[in-house]
Amino acid sequence: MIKVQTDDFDVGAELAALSRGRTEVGAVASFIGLVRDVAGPGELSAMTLEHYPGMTERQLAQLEAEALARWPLDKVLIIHRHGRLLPGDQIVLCAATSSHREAAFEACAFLMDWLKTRAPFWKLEEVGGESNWVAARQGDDDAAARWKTDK
Amino acid sequence: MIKVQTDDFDVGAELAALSRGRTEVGAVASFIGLVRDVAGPGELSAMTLEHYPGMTERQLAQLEAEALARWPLDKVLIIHRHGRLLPGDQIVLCAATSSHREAAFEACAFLMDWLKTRAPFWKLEEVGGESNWVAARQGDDDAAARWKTDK
Amino acid sequence: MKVLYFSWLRDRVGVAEEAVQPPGDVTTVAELMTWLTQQSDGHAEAFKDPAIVRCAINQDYAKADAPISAGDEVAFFPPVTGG
Amino acid sequence: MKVLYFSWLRDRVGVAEEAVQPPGDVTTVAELMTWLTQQSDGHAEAFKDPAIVRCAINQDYAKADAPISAGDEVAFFPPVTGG
Repeated sequence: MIKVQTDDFDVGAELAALSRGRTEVGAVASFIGLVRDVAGPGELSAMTLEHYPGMTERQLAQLEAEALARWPLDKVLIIHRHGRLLPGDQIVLCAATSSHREAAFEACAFLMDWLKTRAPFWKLEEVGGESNWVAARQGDDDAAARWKTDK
Repeated sequence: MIKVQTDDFDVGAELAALSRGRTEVGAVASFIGLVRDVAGPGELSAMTLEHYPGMTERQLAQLEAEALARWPLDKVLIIHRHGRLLPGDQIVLCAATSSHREAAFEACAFLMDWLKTRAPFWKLEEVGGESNWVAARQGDDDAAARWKTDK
Repeated sequence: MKVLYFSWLRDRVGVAEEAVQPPGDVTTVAELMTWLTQQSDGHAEAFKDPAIVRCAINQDYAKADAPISAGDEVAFFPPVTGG
Repeated sequence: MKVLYFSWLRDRVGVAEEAVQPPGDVTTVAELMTWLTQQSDGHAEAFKDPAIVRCAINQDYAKADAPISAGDEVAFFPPVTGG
């Protein structure tokens, strides 16, 4: 399931919904991304996430389908917020459920790596009264690249 | 933080507490283990988790310390229940927080792999009126072994 | 053809979206970028380093040599930084 | 010396805990297992395949050649199945 929204999300409720009534599922791996107060040039006061409506949902749905095809999963969840967020705010929740914990863990890491390099979001950081677009990290490309050859 | 208890736990509240006020932490990786209704010989009606009081806490605390030493983490959480549980019930919650998502993911997988092979818990499954002790999985030993050489 | 700009490409071009009608010999993403560069100083600034500009055609990623058609939605943006 | 049993080892021995006083030549985990085997049919059944029995001394894992002392808490159990 894919959700792109400005509203915050309830991690406990979202994860519980994912496994409710699915008693053959024993493993729920998840990842929560939070706004950090540490920016390149100093202390971050806020961050605005811009996105490309339509393309975001499309790319995340492809990501979900790819994870479901590669690992023996029961369900996949991706929630990504956009708009203005403050340090400590939740940005993203990824989760994968499976009867195999290795599959759940790997799929969840895969979702985050690919989301970082493929989902059309751009972060604008507010630091000391100035606003700066965040540059992409080479490390994120490297992390995503490992899924091209590895299973 | 280590908790060994019979009571259920609130995943959302536990994970929120882990990162509250820690705005330099951007990554929260977690794993929830649930009771599956699939047992070896048939459909499971309940499961009782026995443990070794004292040793369990001691082993989990060592596991926490090892994870904190190996990865740049902010915090580690392990909650493990014991007693009689029903299909769909939560058994275990592992979580690791960090400013690096790779560290959070790896540490969380490490915690689960080692917990499976080192924490003194034993599962007694109730299937069709009979009770059977669950045999250890070779796969769990293999999963834990990878942390002996890899970083 | 509808062209969209995001992040600092939008800041430089000055608009989030525009309808363009490039000449018939503009048939690929790379050719469209070159043509757009000539439309204003803002466009020139946005596309001055084409290697760091990403493109999507109809909401799927597209490379520089991908063909474009009159009815397409073509988007330009920097490498993404979500998650 | 306090000896604890868990899971099916406890079921077979018949008690969860017992105080034992093995003779002075019983100085290692392996020797204690051999000595315990002789204490009852239940003990013999519990330890009939020593290779699948795990041991902890004072709540830390111990191998078969680990030394034991009179004041120790020694626990025997099958491979763990938590998580």
